[in-house]
Amino acid sequence: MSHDKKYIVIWAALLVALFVSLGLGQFVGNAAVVGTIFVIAAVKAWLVVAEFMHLRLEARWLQLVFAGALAAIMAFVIGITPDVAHHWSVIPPKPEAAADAVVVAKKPLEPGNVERGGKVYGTYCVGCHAVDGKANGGTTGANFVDDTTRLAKTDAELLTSIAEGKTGTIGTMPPWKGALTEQQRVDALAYVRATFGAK
Amino acid sequence: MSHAHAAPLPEERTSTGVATGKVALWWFLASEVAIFGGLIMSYVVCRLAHPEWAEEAAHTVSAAGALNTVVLLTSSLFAVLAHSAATHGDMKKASNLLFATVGGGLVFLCVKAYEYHHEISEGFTPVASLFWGFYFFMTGLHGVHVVAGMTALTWAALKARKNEAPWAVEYTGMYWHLVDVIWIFLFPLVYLASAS
Amino acid sequence: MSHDAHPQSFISKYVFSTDHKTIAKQYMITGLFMALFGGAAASAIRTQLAAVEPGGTGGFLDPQFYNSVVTMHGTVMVFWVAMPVLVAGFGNLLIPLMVGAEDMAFPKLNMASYWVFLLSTVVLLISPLVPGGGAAGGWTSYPPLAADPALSGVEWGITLWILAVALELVAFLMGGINFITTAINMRAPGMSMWDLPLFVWEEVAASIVFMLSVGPLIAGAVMLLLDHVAGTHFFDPKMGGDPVLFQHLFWFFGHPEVYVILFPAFGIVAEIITCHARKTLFGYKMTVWSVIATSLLSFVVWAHHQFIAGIDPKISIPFSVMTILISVPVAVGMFAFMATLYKGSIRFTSAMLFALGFFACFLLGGVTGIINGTAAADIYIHDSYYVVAHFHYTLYPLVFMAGPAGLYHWFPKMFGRFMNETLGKVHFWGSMVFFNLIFLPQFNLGMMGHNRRLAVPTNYEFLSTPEALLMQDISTWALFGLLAFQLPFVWNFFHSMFRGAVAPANPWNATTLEWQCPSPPPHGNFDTPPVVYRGPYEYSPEGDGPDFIAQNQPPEGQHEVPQNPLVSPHAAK
Amino acid sequence: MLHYLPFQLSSFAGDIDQVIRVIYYIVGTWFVAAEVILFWLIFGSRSKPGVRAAWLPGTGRAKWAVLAPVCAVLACDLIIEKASSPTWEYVKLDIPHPDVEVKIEARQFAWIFTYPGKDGILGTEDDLVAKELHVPVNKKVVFHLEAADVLHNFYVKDLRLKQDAVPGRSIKGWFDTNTEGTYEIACAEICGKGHTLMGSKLVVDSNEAYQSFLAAL
Repeated sequence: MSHDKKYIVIWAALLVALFVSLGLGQFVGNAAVVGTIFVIAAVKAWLVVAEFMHLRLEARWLQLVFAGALAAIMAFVIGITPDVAHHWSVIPPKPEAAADAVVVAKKPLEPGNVERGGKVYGTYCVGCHAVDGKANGGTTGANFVDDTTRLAKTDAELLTSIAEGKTGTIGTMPPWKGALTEQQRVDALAYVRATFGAK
Repeated sequence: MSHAHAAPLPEERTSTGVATGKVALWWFLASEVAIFGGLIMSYVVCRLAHPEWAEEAAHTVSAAGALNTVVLLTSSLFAVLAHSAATHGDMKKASNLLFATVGGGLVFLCVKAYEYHHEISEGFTPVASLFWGFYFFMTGLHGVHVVAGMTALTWAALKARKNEAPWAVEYTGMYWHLVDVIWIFLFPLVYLASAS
Repeated sequence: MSHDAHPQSFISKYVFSTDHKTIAKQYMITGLFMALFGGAAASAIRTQLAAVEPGGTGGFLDPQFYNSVVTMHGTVMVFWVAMPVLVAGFGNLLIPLMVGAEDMAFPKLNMASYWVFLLSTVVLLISPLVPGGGAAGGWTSYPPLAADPALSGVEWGITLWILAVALELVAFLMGGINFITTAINMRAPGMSMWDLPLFVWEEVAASIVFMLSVGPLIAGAVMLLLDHVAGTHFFDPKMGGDPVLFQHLFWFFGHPEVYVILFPAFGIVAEIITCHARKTLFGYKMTVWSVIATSLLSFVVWAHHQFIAGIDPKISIPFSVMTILISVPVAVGMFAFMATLYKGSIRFTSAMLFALGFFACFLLGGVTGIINGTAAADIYIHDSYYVVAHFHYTLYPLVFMAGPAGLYHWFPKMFGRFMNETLGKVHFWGSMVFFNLIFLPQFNLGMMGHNRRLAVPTNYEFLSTPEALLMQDISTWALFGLLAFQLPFVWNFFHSMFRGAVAPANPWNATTLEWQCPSPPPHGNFDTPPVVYRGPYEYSPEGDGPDFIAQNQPPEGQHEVPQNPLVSPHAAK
Repeated sequence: MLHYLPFQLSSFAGDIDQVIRVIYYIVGTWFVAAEVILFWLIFGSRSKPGVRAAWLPGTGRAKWAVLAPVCAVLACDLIIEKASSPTWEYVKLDIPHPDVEVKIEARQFAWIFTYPGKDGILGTEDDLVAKELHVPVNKKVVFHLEAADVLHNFYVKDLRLKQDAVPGRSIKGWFDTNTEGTYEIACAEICGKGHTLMGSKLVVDSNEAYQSFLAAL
């Protein structure tokens, strides 16, 4: 039963390696420690694959099969690390609420100003709702002119669908609270009511 | 034909001297390495991009992870002892050792279930953040493979008890070792690299 | 070996058969059936592009539906036509026959792979019928568009699409294990790895490349599915996820995938030109090494699909160099095939015509790829019609020229009957003319800056010029010509199955083992297990002996060598 | 095919066209040569009665009949790589000092351009927002390309500029212009329902027209 004794010895070695890396686990701060932990993990993995799975005794080309899979994954990680790991040119996701709070704190909310609203509409809303407010015949957005139910809704209701966005029958209205301040949204609504809807 | 112990092969025909079943199994293990490798490397790369995950990772129960490593290593030992028992023809002992391996898998799943319960009760669900998404997906997929390994081992143990398909002892054991190797890499990545 | 099969009911003989030849036919017929869907999607796209008028009017497809038709066209053609016909169809049919085995290493696993594939086909065909329409993010379905239903307006369509692709990948993993183990371990006695026909080498290389590269995509597809269904944030930029990570996961598989399609087509063409030019393959070992080199290189080039996709421009340089280098081993293969024709004695059967047509068109496909691989030129060329023309000049010859070439060549072996030669030539010349007419104008459209996947390109003035509209119209009329010339093939294929001229066992006087057994081969393939004495391409050897020597023909003055102990004992019963 | 290349508006448009032209001629000669040889082989080696094919296994030194042209392919590849990498660095890597800085934001089915306003710093309160991209002629413009929801692609054919906008990333790039006029901006990455409607205008003004445009914002 000499084989069995060898396996038990290997098993014990694996446990020792585990406790060593557990011990190292306390000061994960510096990279050297993390490096040694992964080297220990690699050694443990090799022990299991070579001894328990008898890869060491297999034909050479079978070892190549296993090595081939590892090589493919190494090629993958080397290829993506510079891009995804260092997150070239990433912008840290800034919390959206902050944008609103800054503006409101300064200026109290004025009633909707049609002239300023026209500029906001002309920049952000015209892409889908079009200059004439008909949204290319209602295909890319709500058609304010022909579909009178749209502007029949209350201001509060329309302001929430501008801020939070809405998924309707035609498609999805993106939420604008990140890009537009509350004042701009009120102005835009005032412009839309003034130019397209009956007051 | 292949090793000294020459257990009867599932396929009588082999041109390379290696049992066809074993060739197929090594290819299957290679594709498993590719799947788990892709997933673990995506996690590693995202981890390099988000150093702040160390705080989130601190909420994982390292002790449970270590215990699970011990459990899996021990059940791997049982699997390899079962294989060496089968090669010496003692199928009864091999079958018992295989059942012990399945027992190890059960213990692993129970510890895992406790861990999941503990984490989810604290509000760390897969949708909580990207780290938890990776954590639950990796350990969950590994858990699925543990269950698959346990069913295969149980089938092999029953066959071994009836002295049939002795090759199954070795092949299910090898699949179990791969599941153990994947856990050997998962443990430091998720549990250890966390104590900030 | 070929014991008279125990009486099988229709079901177990044709539907739940574990015979690799029947599974091959099932794969091929499912693939050709799905080609109808791919063709229909193509004609919808082309008709829309020809119907649009300047000013953005005239289009009859709603933009969202157009995007989903483009997505289905790409997905169906790559995963449900190219893979089943080239990899699984010919692979299942020929690998056991060419290595002299009675069946695949694991017949039940082989049958299971077809049934998982059929399930994936059904799931895919359902996906456009659900509310919200089919997936509409291109065949690559990048997140966040594919991950967030609110952004794409497609809920169930994308879920079913991802499931269908995942099932299809699992089916080909099962098939791949069978191909590799059969080719490596079930070879006839006396057949060393260097006696394998090139087709078997290419199929094994395709299966290995597929198996090792699909791992990350399976993980990526499940992550995308979880993002889409369960609300996790793997690729959600607002929660720190990274959409570019999915692009890497996809294209790490995406580029090796096109070599998985290229290898079987190269294998088919190699078998056909050697047989019909009566000449041995020029530089067999060199060509095998070029296949291995292409396989290795195919793992390190994937980011040339993402030069301007927002990745770090510094890593585009190594990928651009590797992409240009991969043209070298592929060039070795192509030049070796052309050198094989030199001083040959070419018989212009339909199969040979298609193989030569494949060369002529694939040359242009390969040559126009260099510009995409060069990072600087790709800035302008990326996602333009130039790229569309390039990959159609590579994929169309692989699937619709090497595929039919293989069908005309091995049809007598599959069904024991010839396909009609004159219809074959009509099909060849018609497809050849109209295929070129479709895609040559698209090179010019690409240079003009026409970008892909636009439902109504005439919304832009620079795409409403008379030249652009003329080229779109030529492309569309040529497509209808091409579809018309596929009819003779479809009729010829099904008609000849039952009424084609009866074919002998070795109609083309070929040397490889699959022609040394009756056609169609019985259940166990070979009456007596073949023993192999020489390499696969012994055509017109020196001296004035017979025109070819089969692989299993014993050398003169020596009768059959007694069984090699390695041969399966149960055969000796 | 090359005469379809559009007008060269930016300085690097000429360089990119030059790279395309170099590749076109090298690759074109290979293609024509290969086709001619292919058709010569087909026609020359057709089966003639009583003539038997030759036995050319292509082993030993005969391999060089294939390996020699392959080495020539490798040489051409290296020439192409040599010709194209400086252009890649010029366009993508060395971002010049900006005369004008602008933030380009792509969102589902519209382009939004933000100018730094009087304080000259982007992201401050006095930024000016426009629906069309106005730039002064002969000036270097550095843009920060962002996407609000899905992948988009900022594409101006006359500039030969095509750059994906990735949500979560702010990608820095540059271009300059040499002629006044209005040019079309298109989206070149599938971004959903309105992908085909996402056009906008790049207006190249003289300096005065540019200043008056900013003032009117």
